[in-house]
Amino acid sequence: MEGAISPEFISEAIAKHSTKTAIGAHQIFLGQIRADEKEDGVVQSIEFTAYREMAEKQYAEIREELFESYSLSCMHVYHSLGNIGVGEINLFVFVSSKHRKDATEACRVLVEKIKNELPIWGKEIIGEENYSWKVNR
Amino acid sequence: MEGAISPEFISEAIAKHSTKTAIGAHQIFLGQIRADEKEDGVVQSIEFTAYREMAEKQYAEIREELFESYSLSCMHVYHSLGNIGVGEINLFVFVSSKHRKDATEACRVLVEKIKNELPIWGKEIIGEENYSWKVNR
Amino acid sequence: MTIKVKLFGILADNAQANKIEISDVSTTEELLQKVNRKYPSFESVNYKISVNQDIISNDQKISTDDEIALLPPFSGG
Amino acid sequence: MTIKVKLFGILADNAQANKIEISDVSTTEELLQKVNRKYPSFESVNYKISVNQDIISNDQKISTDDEIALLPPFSGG
Repeated sequence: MEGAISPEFISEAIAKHSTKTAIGAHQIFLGQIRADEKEDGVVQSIEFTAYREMAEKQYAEIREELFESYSLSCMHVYHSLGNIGVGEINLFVFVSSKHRKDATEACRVLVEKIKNELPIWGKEIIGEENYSWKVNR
Repeated sequence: MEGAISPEFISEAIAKHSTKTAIGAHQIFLGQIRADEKEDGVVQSIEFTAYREMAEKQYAEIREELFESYSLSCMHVYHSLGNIGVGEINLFVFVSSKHRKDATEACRVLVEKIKNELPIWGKEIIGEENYSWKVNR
Repeated sequence: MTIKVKLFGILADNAQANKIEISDVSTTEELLQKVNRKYPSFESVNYKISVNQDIISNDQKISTDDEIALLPPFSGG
Repeated sequence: MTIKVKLFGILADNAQANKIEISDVSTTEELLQKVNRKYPSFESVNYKISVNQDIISNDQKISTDDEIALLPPFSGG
């Protein structure tokens, strides 16, 4: 999705699940842009770009794998594209299940896969003129 | 806290962290009341009671342990007391850190400890007249 | 010596009270024996005893100043 | 045969283009050699090549119909 993910978007997503009364556990991961200190200054924002068609295809495969491995009720992933400022949320991962262990473990694996397997790139904007390409650890 | 935890309460809690620009990851766990099928009927709600003073003391110890074991920025826990209906949220665990692994792992351990170590009891209200005391697995 | 004992969960339910008083006891073991005689239904509950908000597993002396509670298995979350 | 190649991240940045064209190549290996000659700065980037949205590690034939892209290390999330 374009732009930062608002807290209201997250609460609406949660509220939509109140009718799903087989769900006992929601595990949510949020990525927030950090004001990291770099050699040339402090990160102001990160500009995300993606190879969208491939990212969607990869995500569909990951989703299928996780539904096979864990007993899950729901899975939603939103990753921001465009320029996201420090303190804003750029990743919202939302996994729900009957018992907590499935949602907790699947959410952990999913976040790992999003970082390692989706063709998305972050360009860290530093000060007014500088930038550096983000490196995932 | 008394009563169910609203999605708006959760989004406000998230929004408050946007000024903490050293945070890169939020891990959130939500417990939602399930409409489980029991012998005598379907669960309508769970009525939670607690030994409050002891729960607060135990939580303070757990919190201290986790801040020692993981590199965390923030930790918040809200557990509902009173009668919480099916589909409503009765537990909100919110752990934040610079890098995701600390928040993710601490959140998992914290939820486990909340379930096993806090003196809180749930009475499952079934149909109009029946109830049974909840058993944690 | 009369000891006030807080009850929670299914124990409060069975006793129909949040607090009971047990007299002529001076240790946790004596207290538990009297409680189980007075409330036979408690024996099937795998409950623990806390003294001043700490769960106790060994016998220990208690006085009227101590905060004593009987705690069924926790089921929060 | 001229192949269109999508560029992303630091590669698009270095080439100042989201898309380049490489002519007279018929396999991924040939393509990569030409690309690295044309854009020496790419060699320091540990990038991968995808054909029709699948990452390829062995040499394979390509045609103008294939969707080819060069992908620097991912850094989403």
